[in-house]
Amino acid sequence: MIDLIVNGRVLATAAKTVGELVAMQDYVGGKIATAVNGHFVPVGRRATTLLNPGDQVEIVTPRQGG
Amino acid sequence: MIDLIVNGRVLATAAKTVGELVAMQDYVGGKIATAVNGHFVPVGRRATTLLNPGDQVEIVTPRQGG
Amino acid sequence: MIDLIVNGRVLATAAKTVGELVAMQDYVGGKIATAVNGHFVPVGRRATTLLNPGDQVEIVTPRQGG
Amino acid sequence: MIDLIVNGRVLATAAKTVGELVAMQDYVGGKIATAVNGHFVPVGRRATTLLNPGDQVEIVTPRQGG
Amino acid sequence: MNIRDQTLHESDPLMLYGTAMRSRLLLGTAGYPSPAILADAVTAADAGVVTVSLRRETAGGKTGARFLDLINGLGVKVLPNTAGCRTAREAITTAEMARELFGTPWIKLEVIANDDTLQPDVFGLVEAADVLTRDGFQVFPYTTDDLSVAERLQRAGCEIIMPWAAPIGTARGIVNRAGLESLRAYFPSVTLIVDAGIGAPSHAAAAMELGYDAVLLNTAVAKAADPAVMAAAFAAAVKAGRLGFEAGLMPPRDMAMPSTPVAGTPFFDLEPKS
Amino acid sequence: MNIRDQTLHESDPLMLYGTAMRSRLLLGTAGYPSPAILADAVTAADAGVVTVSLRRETAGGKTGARFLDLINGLGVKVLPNTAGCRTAREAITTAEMARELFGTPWIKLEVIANDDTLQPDVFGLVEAADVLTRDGFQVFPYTTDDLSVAERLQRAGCEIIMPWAAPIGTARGIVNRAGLESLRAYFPSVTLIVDAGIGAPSHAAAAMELGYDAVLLNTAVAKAADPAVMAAAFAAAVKAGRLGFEAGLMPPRDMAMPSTPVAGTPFFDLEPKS
Amino acid sequence: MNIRDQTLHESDPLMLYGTAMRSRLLLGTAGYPSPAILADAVTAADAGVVTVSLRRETAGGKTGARFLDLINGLGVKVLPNTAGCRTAREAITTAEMARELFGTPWIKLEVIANDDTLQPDVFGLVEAADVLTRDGFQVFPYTTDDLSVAERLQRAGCEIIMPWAAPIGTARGIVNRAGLESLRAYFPSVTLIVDAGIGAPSHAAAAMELGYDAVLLNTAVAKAADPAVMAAAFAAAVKAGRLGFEAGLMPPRDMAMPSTPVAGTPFFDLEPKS
Amino acid sequence: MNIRDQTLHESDPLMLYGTAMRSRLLLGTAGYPSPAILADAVTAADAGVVTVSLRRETAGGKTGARFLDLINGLGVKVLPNTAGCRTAREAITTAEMARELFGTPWIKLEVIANDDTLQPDVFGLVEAADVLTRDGFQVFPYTTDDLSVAERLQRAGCEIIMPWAAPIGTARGIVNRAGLESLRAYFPSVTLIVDAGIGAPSHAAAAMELGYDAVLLNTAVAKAADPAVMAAAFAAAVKAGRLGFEAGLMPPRDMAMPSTPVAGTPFFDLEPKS
Repeated sequence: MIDLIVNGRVLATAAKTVGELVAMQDYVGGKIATAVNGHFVPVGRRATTLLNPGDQVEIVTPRQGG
Repeated sequence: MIDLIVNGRVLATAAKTVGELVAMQDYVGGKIATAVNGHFVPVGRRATTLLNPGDQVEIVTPRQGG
Repeated sequence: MIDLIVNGRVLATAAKTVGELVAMQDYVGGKIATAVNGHFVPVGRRATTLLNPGDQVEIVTPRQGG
Repeated sequence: MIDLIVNGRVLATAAKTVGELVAMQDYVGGKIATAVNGHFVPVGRRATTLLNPGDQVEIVTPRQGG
Repeated sequence: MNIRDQTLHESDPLMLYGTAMRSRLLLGTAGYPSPAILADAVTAADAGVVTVSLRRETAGGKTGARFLDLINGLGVKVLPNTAGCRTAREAITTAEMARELFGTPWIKLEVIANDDTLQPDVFGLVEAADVLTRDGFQVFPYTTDDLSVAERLQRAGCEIIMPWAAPIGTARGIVNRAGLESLRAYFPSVTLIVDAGIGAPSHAAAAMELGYDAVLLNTAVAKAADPAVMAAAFAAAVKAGRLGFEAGLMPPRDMAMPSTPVAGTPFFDLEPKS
Repeated sequence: MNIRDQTLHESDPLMLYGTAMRSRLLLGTAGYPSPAILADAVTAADAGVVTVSLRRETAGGKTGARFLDLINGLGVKVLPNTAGCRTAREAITTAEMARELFGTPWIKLEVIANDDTLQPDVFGLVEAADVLTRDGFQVFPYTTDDLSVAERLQRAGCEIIMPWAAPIGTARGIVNRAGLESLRAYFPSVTLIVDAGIGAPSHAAAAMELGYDAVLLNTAVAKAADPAVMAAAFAAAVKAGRLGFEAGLMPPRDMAMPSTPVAGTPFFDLEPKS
Repeated sequence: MNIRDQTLHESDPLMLYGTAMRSRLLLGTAGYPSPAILADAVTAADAGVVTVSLRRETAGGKTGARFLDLINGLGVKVLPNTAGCRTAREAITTAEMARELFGTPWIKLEVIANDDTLQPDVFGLVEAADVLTRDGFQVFPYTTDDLSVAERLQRAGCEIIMPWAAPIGTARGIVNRAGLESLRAYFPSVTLIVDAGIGAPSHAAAAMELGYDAVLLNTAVAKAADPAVMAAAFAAAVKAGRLGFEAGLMPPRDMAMPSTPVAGTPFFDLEPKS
Repeated sequence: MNIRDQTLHESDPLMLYGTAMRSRLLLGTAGYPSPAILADAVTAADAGVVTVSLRRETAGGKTGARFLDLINGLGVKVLPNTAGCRTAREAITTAEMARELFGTPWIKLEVIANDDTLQPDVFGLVEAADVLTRDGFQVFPYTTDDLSVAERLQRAGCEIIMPWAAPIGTARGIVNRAGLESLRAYFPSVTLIVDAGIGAPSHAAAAMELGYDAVLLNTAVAKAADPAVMAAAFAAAVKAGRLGFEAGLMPPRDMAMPSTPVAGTPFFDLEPKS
C-alpha cells in the first residue's frame, strides 16, 4: 500500500500503475484523462506508468466551461 | 397684376385666388398643398381664397425626409 | 377665533392680521418672512393684511441650502 | 585607418581605442557617454577598449526627454 | 429563428396610436444615393414606417408626385415630419399641409431652436403638440431627454414620445444613458422611440436594451457605403436589443467572476510552479 | 433576409485554423440553469462552436460521460479551455488531457495571473502558446488588448487571438475601444475574437462593428433570465455588427447635421414669428 | 504661485451681475456635520459666495436668526435659493421672501419638475425668471444643458446661466460634455456656472477647462469624510481647470506620439536584437 | 492655504526609493518652445523631478553640456529615461550610459514594442527591470495597466510602477479606469505613478483621486499655448486630486438627491398650482 494524492486528496492504494489506479477507482466506464506530478499520462501509457508514494495524480473528465 | 411672394420668390401674377395661381403655375397634375401668410389653405378653399399684393404663398409637395 | 393653515398645520387663532399672528406666535425676535395663500406679505404690510378662515400662511426663516 | 559606424554613420578613423576616437572627434569638452556594439563602455575603460573595423560606436549626451 | 419570431412578432407588436406594427424600426427617406437604393434599404430594414417631409415645388414640377408614387409602392406607413420649422406656427401649418397631402393624422413634430444645432425648441414643441392634438393629429414629438418636457408632451395628449440619443446626424449614439433610463422608468406605458443620433447598429441595440419601444433613424443608413446592407444591420440590431431586453440582461459587475466554475480545477490546491 | 445570407454566410465564412464556420458566435457552456436550457441556448445562438473544460472526476463518477453525450448531441465543434490554470505548465498538461478526451487539436488557452482578478498572465500565456503550437495544437489564446503580447502570440504560431473586452464576467462591454481598434488595425489578417466582458447584445455588436471576426461569450447568456432568448439576441447582435462593419459605418460628427435637406423648407426665408 | 495669482485674480475676476468675485467657486451650506465644520469648509474653499435657503420656522423659533449670524460672520456674499419649489408661483413668492430676509436681489432660481428626479422644470423656470427679472431680481437660474431653454433665459434677462453637470446630488460629473461645450460656444459672453452633479475635484476642473466661468457645489464637500480638506481640494481644482483653460489645452490625438524626440535615438538605425 | 500645506507636504511626502519629495508632479523636459520656457514651466509646476534622455552627439558638439547646465540650474532631481529603446539590451546599455552621465541610479525604463504605437513591450520591460535592479539601478518602469506585468515588475525589485493612463502623447486621459483602480487596490504599498496619456489638469486630478501617488507628464505642458501657466494648472490639479483622495470622495449615486433638505419647504404640502 502507498499513499498518493489523487485529485488533491490523500489516497492509500495498492495500485502500482496509473492503469491499476484507474481500474480500482472504477473509472473504466467513464471518460477520463490522467496526469501524474503535473505531467500528462496518455491512455496508452497508463499501464506502464508506475506510481510512487506521494505522487500527485489528476483524473479529469469533461465539464461545462466558458 | 399683383406681386406675390411664392415659395420665397417675388411673382407678378394675374391670379385672383390661390386656385387660379395653382392652375396658372401648372401644378394641376402635381401633388401639392398650399398656405398663405403662414396659414394652411385646404384644397377645398383654394378657389375662394383671394390673394392680396404681398401675400406670402407656400406651395409644397412630398419629399424625402428624416 | 378662526382656523388658519400655518406652515402646513391647522391653527386656531384670535389673530386678525398677519402682524398679530406673528406677534402671538412669538416670532418677534426671530428673522422671518411671511406669505399668505401663496403671495408674499412684506413686513410693512403685515399689520394691514387681514386674515380669513382657511388662509394658508407661510412663516419662513433662513436655513442651510445648496 | 579603419571604418567604424559612429552614431549610425560610417567613419574612417585612425583611432585605435574608444578614448582616441573621442579625443579625435573633439568631444573632450563635452559631456558624453559611450557604447560599442551595444555594450556600455565606461569612461574609465575608454582608453583600453580597442576598436575593430565595423564596430558600432554610440556617443551620446544629455538631451530633453519625457 | 422561431424564438425571435414568437417573441417579437406575435407576443407584443409595437403600438403606434392604436396601429400594431410588426417592426420596431422606423426609417427616414432622406439622403440616399438614388430612389432605387432607398427602396432596397426600406425592404432590407423590414421597416413598417418611413418618414417623409414637405418641400417647395417649383412651377410645373412633378417631383413630388413621383416621390409619392415611389413611397406608396413600398407598402409601408408614412410619417410626415415638420423638419426645419422654427416656430409652433410654422410646424402647425406644415402639419396641416402634410395631413392633406399624405392623408394621415400622423405627424413627426419637429420645432428647432436654431439652424446650427438643430436642438429641439421644447417650448414651441409643446405648444404645437397641444394645438395639433386638439385638431385631431396623432403627434410623434422629436424632443430631448428632458423629463419635464416629456411630462408636458404627455399632458398635451402625445401617446408617443421620441427623445434623441444625440443631436440629429451626429451619429454619436446614446450620450445621456441615465437620462434615457429615467424617461423609461418614468413613463412605463408611453411608447418611447429613440430618434436621432444613432450612428451604428450597436447604438440601436443599446437603446432597445433600455426598454425603448422602437428606433427611428435615417442618416446612418442613407450615408453608409452600402445602405441596403446597413439597413439589414439595423433591422438585426433592433431585434437583438429587444430580445436582450425581454430576456433580462445581467447587470455589469465590478469584480471579475469566472464563467468556468473554479471548484474541481485540476492542480488547484497545488502551489503554482512557474 | 437574403441580403444577410449573402453577406454573412456565403461571402465570407469565419475561418478557424482552416475550418470554415457559418456562425460568428462562440458560446460557453458554463453556468446554465439546466442541461436542457443549455441545449436550447446553443440552438438559439446558432453557435458553431462551444467551449468546454476539464474538471476532477470523483471515484466512479459518470458525470463527465453524460456531459460529453449532451455536447456531442448538439452537432457543434468543441473548444476545450484551460480555465483556472495559473502556470504555463498547468495549462500545457491540461491541454494535453483535453486533446485526448475531446479528440481535437483546438485549445482555448487561459493562464490567469491570480484567482481574484482572472487577469491573463501574459508571460505564462505566451510560453504555453509556444510549447503547444510546436506540439501540434491549434491555440485560441485568451489575452488582454496588449499589442506587444499579441505580437508574441502571433510569432508563437497563433492564427487566432482572443483579446478581452473587459475582465471575465464583468459584463462591462468594451472598456478600451482604442486598444481593440489598434489591434484590429495592426493585425488585419489574424482572426480576432473578442472574448470575455460582453454583457449585452449591443456590446457584441460594437465589437463586430470594429471589424472583429467573432465573439465568444458565456455568462451574459447563461445568467440571463431567459438564456435561450438571450442567445437569440446575441446571434442577432453579432450579425448586426458584422453587417454594419461590412456596410461601412459613418463616423461620428461633432456638428449637428440635418437628415432632411434644408433647401426648399417652407417659410425658410421668412423671419420666425413666435 | 504668482503666475496663478496674476492669471486668476488680477487679470479677470468672475463677474456676477456687476460684482467682481475673486474666487470662482460657489459653495452650498447644506448637509454639513456641524456649523463649525461648515465654517471651516467655507474658509478652506476660499468661496466668495454661499447659497442658502428658506424653511418654515416653528413657533417661537430662533434657529433662523442663529444660522443667519453664522453666515454673516463668514464675510461672504449670500445667494438664496428657491429649492423645492415646484411652480413659478411658489418660486416667485419664495424669492420675494428671500429678498426681504437677506437684503439681496440675487436669487438662485430652482423650479423642479418633480420631487423624485429634482429635474428642473424648464417651463416654470423661464416663466419665473421673466417675472423676477422685471421685478428687479438678479436671477441665477439652475437649468439643464438645453440650448433652447438657455436662449429663453437670456431673453428673460438672465446675465448668468447655471446648467447642471448631472442631476443634483448624483456626483456623476459631466454627463453630456458636448452639450456643455455647445452652450459655452453659443453664449461666449454669458456667465456660465456649472451647478449640481459635481462629485470630485476632477469634475470641477473639467468644467472649468471647458471655459465655464465658475462652479457651484455642495454635496461633494458637505458629505466628504473631511469637508474642510475637500473644500480645499475643490478650490485647487477650480483654479487648476481655469488655468488649464487660459493656458490653452492640447486636443486629444488618435495616434500615439513620442514626447521624447525620436531623432538621435541611440541604436535607432540598427535592427533590434532581442 | 495651510490646510493643503499640512495635508500634502508635512503629513506624507512622496517617497521615491527612499527620497522624500515635496511635490507629487514629475515633469518631462521635451518639446518646449525654448529653454527659457522650459525653465519657467519647471518652476511653475513646482516639480521635484524632471525626466531627461540621451541622444547622439555630433562631433565637437557641446549641446549636451549646455542642456545639462540648464537642468542643473533648476535645482530638481533628474530622472533619465530610455525612450526609444526597442529591446531589453538597448535599454540596459542606455541606462548604464545615463547613470554615468547623470550620476544617478534612477532610470525611467521604457522598452517599446514598436515605433508606431509606442506601446510598452512588457516582456523586454520585465527582463530589463530585472537586470538593472540586480545591477543597482532604481527602476521607474513605464508600463501598461496590466496587473500580471506589474506583479512581475515588483518581483523584479521595482518599488515604483508607472502605468499609463493612455498611450504616450494621446492626451486622452484615463482610458481604463477600472484597470488603474485594481492596480491601486492590488498594490497598496507600491508607489504608483500615472505616466503618459494625461492631456488636461482634470485628468491628473482624476488619477490622484484614485489614490495614485504622483503623476508624470510632459506633452500637455510643453505643447500648451502657455507652458508655464499650464504647468501651474497641473500643479494645482495634482494637489486638488490628492486632497480629494485624502478627504474621502463620495461615490456617484444613481438617484438624484436634494442638497437642500426637503423637510420644511414652504408650500410643500399644498398642491402645485401652475
